[in-house]
Amino acid sequence: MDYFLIVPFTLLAALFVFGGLAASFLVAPHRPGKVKNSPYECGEKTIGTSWVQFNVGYYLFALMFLVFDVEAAFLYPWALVFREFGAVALIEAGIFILVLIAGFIYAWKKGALEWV
Amino acid sequence: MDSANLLTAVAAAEPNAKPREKADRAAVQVPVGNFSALMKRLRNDSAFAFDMLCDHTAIDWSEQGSFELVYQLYSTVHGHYLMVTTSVPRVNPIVPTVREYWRIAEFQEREVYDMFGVLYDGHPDLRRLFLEDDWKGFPLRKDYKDEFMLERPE
Amino acid sequence: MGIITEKLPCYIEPIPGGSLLLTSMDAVINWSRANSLWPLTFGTSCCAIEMMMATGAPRHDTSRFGAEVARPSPRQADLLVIAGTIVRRMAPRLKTLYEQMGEPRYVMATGSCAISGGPFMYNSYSTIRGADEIIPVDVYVPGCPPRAEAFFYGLLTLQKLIKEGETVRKPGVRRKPVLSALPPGITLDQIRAEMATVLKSDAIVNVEQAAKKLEKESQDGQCESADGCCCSRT
Amino acid sequence: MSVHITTLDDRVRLRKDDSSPLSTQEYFVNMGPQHPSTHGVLRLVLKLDGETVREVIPVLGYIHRGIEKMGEHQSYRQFVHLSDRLDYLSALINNWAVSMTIEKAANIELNDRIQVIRTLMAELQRIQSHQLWWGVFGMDLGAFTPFLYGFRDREIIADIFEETVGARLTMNYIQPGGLMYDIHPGFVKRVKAFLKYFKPKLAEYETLLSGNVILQERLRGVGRMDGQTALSIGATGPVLRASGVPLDLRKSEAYGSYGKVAFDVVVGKNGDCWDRYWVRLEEMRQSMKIVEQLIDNIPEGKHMVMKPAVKIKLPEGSYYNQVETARGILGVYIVSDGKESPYRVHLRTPNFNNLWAITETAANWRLGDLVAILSSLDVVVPDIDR
Repeated sequence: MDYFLIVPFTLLAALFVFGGLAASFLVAPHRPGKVKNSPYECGEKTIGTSWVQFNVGYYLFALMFLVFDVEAAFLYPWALVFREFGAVALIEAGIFILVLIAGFIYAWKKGALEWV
Repeated sequence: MDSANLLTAVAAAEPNAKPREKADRAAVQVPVGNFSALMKRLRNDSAFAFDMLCDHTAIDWSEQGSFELVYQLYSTVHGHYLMVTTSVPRVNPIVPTVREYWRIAEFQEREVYDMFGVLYDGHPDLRRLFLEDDWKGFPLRKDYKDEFMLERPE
Repeated sequence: MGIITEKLPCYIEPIPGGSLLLTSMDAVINWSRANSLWPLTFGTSCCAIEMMMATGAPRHDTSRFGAEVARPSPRQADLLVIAGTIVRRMAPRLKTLYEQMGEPRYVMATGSCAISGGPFMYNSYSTIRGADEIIPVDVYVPGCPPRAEAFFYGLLTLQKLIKEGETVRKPGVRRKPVLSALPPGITLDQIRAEMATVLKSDAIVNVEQAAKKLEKESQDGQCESADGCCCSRT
Repeated sequence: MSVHITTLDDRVRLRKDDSSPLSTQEYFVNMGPQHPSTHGVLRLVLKLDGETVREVIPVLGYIHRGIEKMGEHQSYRQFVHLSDRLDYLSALINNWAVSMTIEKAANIELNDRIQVIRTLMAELQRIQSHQLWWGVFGMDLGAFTPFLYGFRDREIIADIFEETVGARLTMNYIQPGGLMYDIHPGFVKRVKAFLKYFKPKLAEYETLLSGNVILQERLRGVGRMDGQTALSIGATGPVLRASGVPLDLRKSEAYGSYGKVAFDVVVGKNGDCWDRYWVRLEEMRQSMKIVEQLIDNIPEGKHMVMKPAVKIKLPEGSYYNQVETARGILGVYIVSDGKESPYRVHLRTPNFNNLWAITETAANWRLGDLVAILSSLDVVVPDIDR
């Protein structure tokens, strides 16, 4: 039953996010125009297209970040309760982190992190 | 060296370079024909070593019907100044560019083209510097008429 | 869609007490808009330095008036401060920037270049004589460059205009004439009359005569310098 | 050789040279007229490859007011106030440049008091200009605190100027034939108080920003420009001295009363952003040294050698004179035909040449480094467009 506190917490978060959006949706005047919708580039018209092939390094870097971000997210709940489970939980998390570090070293050696 | 023997040295280097009077420093006037040769010598000859083009601009002598192009040179080695001028007719003003001697000349020449309409032979990227590309006329000419410009009421 | 601002008023107004609800809603919305004007950093020449000193610098600071967050992009700004000269090549860009700002947007022309072309009014083939030839301007702050205090006075005038001039149905304050910003009890004709006399009497500003007049006043003790010390320019 | 006039559109066009379908393509981005880090309306068309800048094409004219055309319709005395609006961060030195050209042409003799006050004012304006540059340089590299420190100390000099000149930014103080007003009685006291206040503050600047490892990492070796390139694009002032060329008009021409004071020209070694940064900080110290030597013995005398109402007419001829402003050499070129207003006025502005250093040094650096290079050149845009 002590999980009940999550409900007001999510409600408050939702209110905070959607409240702002709703207020501007209700109050702000909405007058789209051709110039207003055109892309802003320091007051100038854009030159050429921006759909170009760019370096793959950006995508790999983002992917690496995603992996380790999710890893950190998994470790939070583990950190709260691993004291009750003793050594087993520790070894468990150790393996989890080691596997990820192996992946990291592989990516590093393959040059995913070399910047252009 | 001071301006006196600088003038004689330049006269020796370039026979038909006459000193330009009414100037506050050593000044030389050169016909357009051998203008580029003189500039090359002034830049590369170690006696002159003018490694800095301080300023390049043009004067519109509308009565005489000619543009006078003024180049202010300075040498950081010897520390002396020289003003080189050449004049071209107002109708079809073409002058050889001095871009390969001083890199800044490319942009100063673009400004003079933009303001006076002087064409530079051999300039890699000659276009207007300040005004829109489709601007009619050259503003700094004495006979430039523009209805947008407001005269000061006497 | 701004349901409250567009759709609702015509339903609420007829019912009794509806207009009271509308005006109180006006007051709340205008109060919130007036006190959080985010200026767009748009400095072209010398006034930009004075604007930087006014908005960001430690001595004069606009965060007291809620206008401290200077946004570089027009999408997040609602006050366009024109600080500097507008030339013919910049005019279309200025118009694009103005149109790319979200409604309700306000324009403050600071400096005599933005008001009337300033020192570049005559004999210049490329200076626009006044930014109001391109975009509608709400508040004019004279000066070359205007001091930071003049900028604050312009800001306060704009805030007063927003709070009293705007209704929900028709945003934008341009309808109310700027004269409402005049100090109470002074009308435009008084100003015109006084200007006419001043221009006629001392057409040529004589430096020595002005200095002597200033000296006479400081002898009578009416010196009102900023930091209190009695400054008499000898 | 032919004369071929191009336009911006075909200058800004991608050459089709993608050798293999896998190679990354380049694209154009406008670092346009309204941009927080261009300090004014300078538009740089950047040819980018991912995040790396391949080429920078500056596009100017967004603040071109035609000052040279206006100069032909104004008398000599009226032209001085236009020189404030060029490089408004060294307004007093610009006034001095125009006034000195006119005085040399009409050979007006000045007494010592005027020369010393002019030198004092010029050096204070140089310190003030470097303070603003230091503040905005920190802000461009992402540190907001230097902006506040720099402007806080800048206001003190603005008070000194306001008390004597009456204006904070556009001074119109140094006129041909002397000064508009004599210095205010409180001037010497305030300047001494400022010197005592600012010396430890400059050391504070060093610890706050120079010692910062991130800043060193972002500046050392970035945007390197050697002496020869700097000379060929005509860069002057701190940008040229940072590349190792010791050209300082205050030393070589010794105009005003620079001949009577001891100061040394600050020269950098390898012309990268760090040297340009370090040279300006050191120049602030030198300027303070000059002010210290001059502030105690300001000679007596009149502040105006010529009645202000006297019409100035220059004899026929062309006059060119250069002065060292905070950003480089400002040359004023006046061609007079004996009338009251000049036949032709041309201003050789320092920022015009310093700007083109960006095209020399910014290739193959990343976008963040481009901002650092541009800000280290300390470019004021109305000075370029005039």
